[in-house]
Amino acid sequence: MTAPEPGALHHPDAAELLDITDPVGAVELVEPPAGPGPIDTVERAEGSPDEEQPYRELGLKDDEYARIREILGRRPTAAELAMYSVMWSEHCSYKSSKVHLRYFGETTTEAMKAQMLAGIGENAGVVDIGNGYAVTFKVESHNHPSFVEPYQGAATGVGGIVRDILAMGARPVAVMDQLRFGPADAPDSQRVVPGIVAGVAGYGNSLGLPNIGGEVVFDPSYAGNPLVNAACIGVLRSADMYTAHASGAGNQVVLYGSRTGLDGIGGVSVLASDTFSGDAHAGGGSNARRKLPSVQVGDPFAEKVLIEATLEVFAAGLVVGIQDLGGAGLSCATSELAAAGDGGMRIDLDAVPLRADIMSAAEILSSESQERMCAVVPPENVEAFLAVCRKWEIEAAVIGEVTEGGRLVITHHGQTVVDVPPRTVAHEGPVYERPVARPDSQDALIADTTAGLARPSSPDELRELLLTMIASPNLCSRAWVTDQYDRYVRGNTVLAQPADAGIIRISEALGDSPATTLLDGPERGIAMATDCNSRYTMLDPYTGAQLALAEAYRNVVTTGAVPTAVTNCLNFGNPEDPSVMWQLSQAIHGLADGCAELGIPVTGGNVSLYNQTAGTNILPTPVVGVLGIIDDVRRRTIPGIGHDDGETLLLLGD
Amino acid sequence: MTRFGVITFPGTLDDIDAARAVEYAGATPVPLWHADADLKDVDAVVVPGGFSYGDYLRAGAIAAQAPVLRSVVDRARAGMPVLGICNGFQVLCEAGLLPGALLRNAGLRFLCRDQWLRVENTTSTWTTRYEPGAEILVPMKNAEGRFVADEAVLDELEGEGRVLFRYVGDGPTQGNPNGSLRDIAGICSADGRIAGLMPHPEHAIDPLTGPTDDGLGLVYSAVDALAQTVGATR
Amino acid sequence: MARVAVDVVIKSEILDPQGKAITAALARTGHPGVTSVRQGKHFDLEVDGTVSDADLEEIAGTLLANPVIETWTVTRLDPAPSAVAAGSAEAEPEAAL
Amino acid sequence: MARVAVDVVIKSEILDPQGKAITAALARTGHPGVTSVRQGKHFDLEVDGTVSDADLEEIAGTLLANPVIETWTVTRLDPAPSAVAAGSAEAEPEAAL
Ligand SMILES: Nc1ncnc2c1ncn2[C@@H]1O[C@H](COP(=O)(O)OP(=O)(O)O)[C@@H](O)[C@H]1O
Repeated sequence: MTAPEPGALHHPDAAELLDITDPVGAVELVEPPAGPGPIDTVERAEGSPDEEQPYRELGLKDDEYARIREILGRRPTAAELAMYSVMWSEHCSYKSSKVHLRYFGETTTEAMKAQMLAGIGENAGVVDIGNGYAVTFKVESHNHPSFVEPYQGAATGVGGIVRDILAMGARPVAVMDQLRFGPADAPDSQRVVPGIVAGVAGYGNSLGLPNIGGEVVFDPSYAGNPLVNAACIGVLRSADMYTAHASGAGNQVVLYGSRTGLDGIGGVSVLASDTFSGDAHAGGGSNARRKLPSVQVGDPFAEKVLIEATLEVFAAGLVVGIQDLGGAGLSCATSELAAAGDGGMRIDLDAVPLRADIMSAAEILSSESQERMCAVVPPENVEAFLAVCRKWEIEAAVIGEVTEGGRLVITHHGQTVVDVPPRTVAHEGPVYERPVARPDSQDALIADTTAGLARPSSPDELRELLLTMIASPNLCSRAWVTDQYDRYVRGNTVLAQPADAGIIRISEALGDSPATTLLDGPERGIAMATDCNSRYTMLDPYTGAQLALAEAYRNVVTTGAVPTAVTNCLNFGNPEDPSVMWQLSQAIHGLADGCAELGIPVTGGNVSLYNQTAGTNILPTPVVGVLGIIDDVRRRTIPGIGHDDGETLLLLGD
Repeated sequence: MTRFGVITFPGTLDDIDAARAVEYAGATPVPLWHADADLKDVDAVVVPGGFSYGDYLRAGAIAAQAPVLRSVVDRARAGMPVLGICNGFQVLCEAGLLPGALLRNAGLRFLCRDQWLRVENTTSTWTTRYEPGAEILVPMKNAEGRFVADEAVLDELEGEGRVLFRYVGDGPTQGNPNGSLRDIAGICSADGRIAGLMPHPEHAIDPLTGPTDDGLGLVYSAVDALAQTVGATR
Repeated sequence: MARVAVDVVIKSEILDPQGKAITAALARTGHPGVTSVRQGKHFDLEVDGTVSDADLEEIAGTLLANPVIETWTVTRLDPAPSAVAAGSAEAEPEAAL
Repeated sequence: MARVAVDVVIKSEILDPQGKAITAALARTGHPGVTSVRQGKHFDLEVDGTVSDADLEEIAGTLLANPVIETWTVTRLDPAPSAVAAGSAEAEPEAAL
């Protein structure tokens, strides 16, 4: 790359300029000195069609890069390249799974949709639960970051899913976590397990979200690639549902929450780094910059105030829509908001409050700094919106507005660095029809049954076996984990560990006065359970996914709740391996067919691929979450036996 | 009706629980905002749990500097009852209203569990509803709940009957959960009006959502005490 | 702008479970020569000319440290940083902070 | 026995939420002259003669600090402590720790 942007640290004093400690409260930003090179503007891109661009390093294939040039009618600018590459990544575009995920839609009947207010495609599915209430819920993965930095990876995973739920206009009321680790006695587990559990705890507890359930499973296939799935449930009045969209020309775009820093932009640094290797002037600063860790540090306190402020602006009717910033940061938020709206959008990056002195447009757009949200606010409400932010001591800045016409136009230092049709970024990414093949080894795997295992033949051996089993990591008490999670906070947890499903009372969770619920009328609640046995799924992905669904369904039923909707988090290995694609497509079909059979819809989900270590894929792990409704939480079934004398134990089913 | 102020700092979590406990006990909760020095004519104040200002630096340290707390300190010194729960206890210690400090749990982890406590003093403003020696079961959940003070202070607290609650029961799931000196879970001021404890009585007001309703006794006790003094002054 | 370091440690008579855990971990991982570790906090402050030494003492003693349990030292780092050995493969020099 | 201080700070490009909160609190309580605070960890080690500087680097880089997000400095404090100003009404001298 030959056209560094001014933010790109080729300035002789780069090391000094890297002084990016965090001057909170220092609102005005120092204009970075213009470096020797020009900004890679749209105009410049038009004039330099042959400039080489590091698209392969950014994960784009040759034909994808060609497609971007075709869409734009020119080469993309560095900032556009950053946007497309991240939005067209597997994680954001679902390019490998999309063709299979369609099956969920195809199998969802009108009857199943009856209670669905929002489904697949929104930030999170929303289900009407009666009495004027609705519930939104979703599971998301944060697997790879949690291996690199277990505490922060897990913490920011919780933070991300909570913002997803918040963006729907819902108050987050509970979290759950589904964890998969390598063998409990593997050396690296001592780093990974405590760090991840403490991270889930540290973030969720600080937000005041009770943890009402989850899973902990150990298996060698997760060594080197632990799974950290986090779920969040939110409650809203059905009339108050919001979807994230930017409509109405003239409406203002407000970025609020934490400042934007150099977090999680490791990949994008290739846009700047090539020119500087060996640059004697750049010194340590340049080195530090080029080695940016792709780690983000969570600030749960910032998220807690962000939640309260966001609910306050929703309640006051000040916004058109709000989008959370997660992976892909502003690239994602701006393109998705604009794509979902009725016009275009203009964004001025100079207005974005930064945490680093110098950031290129590509870096600002790609930053994954946590605890940020983007709101679309009618001009007459901007002052009131900013006042709410001030009350909660949250920084906020108007960074652009909704425009007529269909373009997303982004300027930096007064020059246009992005000018794209937003849908092409957000929704028109590549779709792959990857090869799918049942592996030849599958038959041998299935043939290798438990028949050959030794059976206990005496009472002593039976006793020994039982003791071994209940002491094994996969069956022993989960208290070491669950004791680190606050299950009481906010006082609406009706069931949590050791119950098979968690239950939350919802009237008070939404802040309705306790006085109204002191009356002895029925109090509505929601139940949720998540499950997955990945060893079953390995043997038969279709049936395995159905078993996960059935288990979560039963776990909801046994609390006394009526299962109502389904979400999932599909954790699989390398999609370039046809047998992994077979597992994925089988699991999706199994889950969808199972849901059709049970008559409850899949309202959303998440796909995490490339979960592999040194060529070994993880066991296929389609975590399934079932949400249920209970009319009166006082009538929930408490787990265990022996609460009352004379109880009768019955076995149902076969 | 007796008015209990319930403070919300940025990062406070258990304020609605505290308010609910106040309502359950038949009194009126009054929200107080950290940045507002006005105590709105309340008769008592509850400083609830959570992670005020993220508990960054030290638990409770930043909240102890808030305008509302300056007012609480003044009124408390003049005799207003104050209860600090968990983070609220940490705040009261940081603000100098109660002696000692709360440090990282000896086990170095956040710990959430149902905890047995013995009520050691049933004459304070907040504990008259309990029988002497009563044992109560309430949730406990914190990462920095290890009570420490120097020996002289501990002796003074014991000597003056200012240890309100002590962790009891046998391990590993009961007993002292965090290494608190002398198993102390909660203490009070010399006049018994200012109290603080790490476990959460406000989460034990209804067996539907907590292990028991043992926690309501604290609010009822204060309501009783205030009924006398408020009745006398109004 | 001047740089100031404030180091806060828990008083020696108070149990420091983190320090103990680290000492034990070091012994296990082949460093028995480390006979004691105490963990405290380190603050890097940037202050302008209006902040006197007396201000710094007050800031340290009322906010950064809790005198009931902690002691502290305040060190002005400019002009000459006092560290005699600094290192980390990836670290920029401390002065770049 | 020698005394060693290890100071661990979060890399400058990574968010330090604690430092952020403290800076804001100082501004609110009348200390706007403190323009930035970064919070890290401070370790006081006691080591015997078997512990070399290379050992200390390893200890700092593998156990005391997390190289993914933190940098550190190792300072041998003996014979002369490097603090230029130390103080606290109640504090015993740092060397007593
Ligand atoms: N990671 C976790 N987070 C929160 N709760 C968990 C987690 N793992 C297990 N639990 C809870 O602990 C209890 C026991 O879990 P588990 O042994 O997996 O139950 P079961 O075998 O009955 O499905 C359940 O209530 C479950 O929700």
